[in-house]
Amino acid sequence: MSDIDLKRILEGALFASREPMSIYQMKKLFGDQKAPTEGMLREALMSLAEEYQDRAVTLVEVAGGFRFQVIDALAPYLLNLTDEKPGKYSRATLETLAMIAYRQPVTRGEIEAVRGVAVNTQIIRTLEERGWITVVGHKEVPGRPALLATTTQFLNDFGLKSLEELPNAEDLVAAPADDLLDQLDNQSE
Amino acid sequence: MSDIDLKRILEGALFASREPMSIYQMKKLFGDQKAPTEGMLREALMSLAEEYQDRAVTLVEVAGGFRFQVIDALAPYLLNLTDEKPGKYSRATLETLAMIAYRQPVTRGEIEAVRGVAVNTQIIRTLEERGWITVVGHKEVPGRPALLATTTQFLNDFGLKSLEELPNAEDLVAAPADDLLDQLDNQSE
Amino acid sequence: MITHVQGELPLAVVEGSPLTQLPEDLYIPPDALEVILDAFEGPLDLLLYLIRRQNLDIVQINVAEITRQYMGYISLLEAMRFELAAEYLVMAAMLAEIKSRALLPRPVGADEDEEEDPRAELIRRLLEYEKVKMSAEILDELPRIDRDFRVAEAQKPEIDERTAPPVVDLSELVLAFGELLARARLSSAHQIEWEPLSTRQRMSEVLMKLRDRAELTLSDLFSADEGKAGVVVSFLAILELVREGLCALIQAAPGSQIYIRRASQDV
Repeated sequence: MSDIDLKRILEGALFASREPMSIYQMKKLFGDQKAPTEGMLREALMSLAEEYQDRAVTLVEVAGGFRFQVIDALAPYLLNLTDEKPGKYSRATLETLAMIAYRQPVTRGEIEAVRGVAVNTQIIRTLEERGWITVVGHKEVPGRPALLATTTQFLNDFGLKSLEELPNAEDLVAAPADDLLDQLDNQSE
Repeated sequence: MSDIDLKRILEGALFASREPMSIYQMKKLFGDQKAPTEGMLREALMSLAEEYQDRAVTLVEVAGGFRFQVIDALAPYLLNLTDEKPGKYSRATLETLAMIAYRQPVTRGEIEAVRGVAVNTQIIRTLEERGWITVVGHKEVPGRPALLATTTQFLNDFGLKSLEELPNAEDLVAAPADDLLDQLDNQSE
Repeated sequence: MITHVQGELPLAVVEGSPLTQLPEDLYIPPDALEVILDAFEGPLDLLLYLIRRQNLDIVQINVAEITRQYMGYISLLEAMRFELAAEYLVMAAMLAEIKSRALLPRPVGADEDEEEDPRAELIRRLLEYEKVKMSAEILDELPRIDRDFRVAEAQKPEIDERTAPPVVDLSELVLAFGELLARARLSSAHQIEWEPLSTRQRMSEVLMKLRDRAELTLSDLFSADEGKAGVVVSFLAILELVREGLCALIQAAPGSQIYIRRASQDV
């Protein structure tokens, strides 16, 4: 290990990996040799992040660990390279994903109750195949419906460290809700 | 283009691209804007290569163009990351491969139409990397989608002399009870 | 209690003045049914649209008119996507119930807290749905991998991979395709006829040859040692490629050499 320094090893490993790298995996890099401590790793990562401050790639931390990603400012250029447009999801798919992300663990029936329409099996399958949702158990009610939750990959793909980082939609709707209930009250007096 | 300099754009694009990037593709990055000349590009690449001289990745020129490559000295560390037990392909991957084998040449959109679910880019990439499928052309419809077909290696790996030796899957459609339930489930949507 | 229960009920109160006719852009002709079903995620979504975008006051909504409109669609819906219609109908019934309750005088002395106002339930549902709708918009705006940002990757050095790639048995592949067919057959209204495999394979082969060379003579594609069957397969493959717009046949003059080329040259 001594001939290449820790920072360089991490740099190479991060660029070699498509998935975010966890601290656990970073330790694994050293095999049977004495692995660096988490503290040493984090210090090296910090210093590495600094080195890349003004570059076209940046070191970020997401739920699954650390990864290098290309800075957002380059997105318009990269878009010129492909004929294929990045996948767009239907509103039904996004609403289903939102229900699962914000209310997890949740059953399909619960999603349907809130959305007021049936949830297509294909929507669930699309989200499962995308690796964003998974069945985490079954609800102990008749029919034992599957309980759906989001995955670490969902967080990774949306650049989040944890579910708490999801922007809060509740705050946005609070005001109109009060309005309506007020009106209702006034009417029935 | 002026706000991000040429070198940074190339740096980001090279890291974003999984294949080596040709000069032609680098010009394509600029879309409708005035693209830099080959001379300008090569000069920027040279300067970029210098910046990466003492890093864990280096900029190299290969047959298909330029790419960043993790230095060989890191190979022993990366080897420690690999698992020993072989994985399994997902149902989505198998279905995609089956569609390509039986319906080739076929576009991703056509696969999606039959499967009823979006085909993840990762699935196509996995099958390409495995050497089982390849792009044989582009369909002359808007978006010019790639036409996918199986390779000779696919036939070899599955012990087939030709595609005609693929068993007739239609016979299987008169299927067991499980499938039937699945089918009913799908139909009621 | 609601006082203005009879006669010309305003559809909406827009900035204080009552509106008794639906704005033109709001009226949905029955033949636009498909458009509604596509544009709205369901009855809650449609109601939300009416309330939020058109300033309809949910408390004064003309339930009778809305219900009448809904009913008009039923016959059309029957012919199309009935599952969706049912959801719209449930909503219509709920609106009708709210309306009827408003018309009935409340029994004197009834405990107001005992009986929940059905409008409160509807509003609760609408607001809950609106939250989900906004959450979905928020999610869609979050930077997403491969759409808004890319992972930075570099080529790995050559490693003797210790991991063997997954092994797939031929039977697994055939089974996967069988299931796929069964599913597709039941979910799609139309049945597509496919060419036999030999033709599909030959189509791929022709395209593969054209990947290296822009143009081939037709005779390059026929081989004597394949016999008559081989020639027929090649011929069918070429016809299919031309039909699907993947290749073009070119002949300078009658009787002269026929060339086959990719439909487009810039690949």
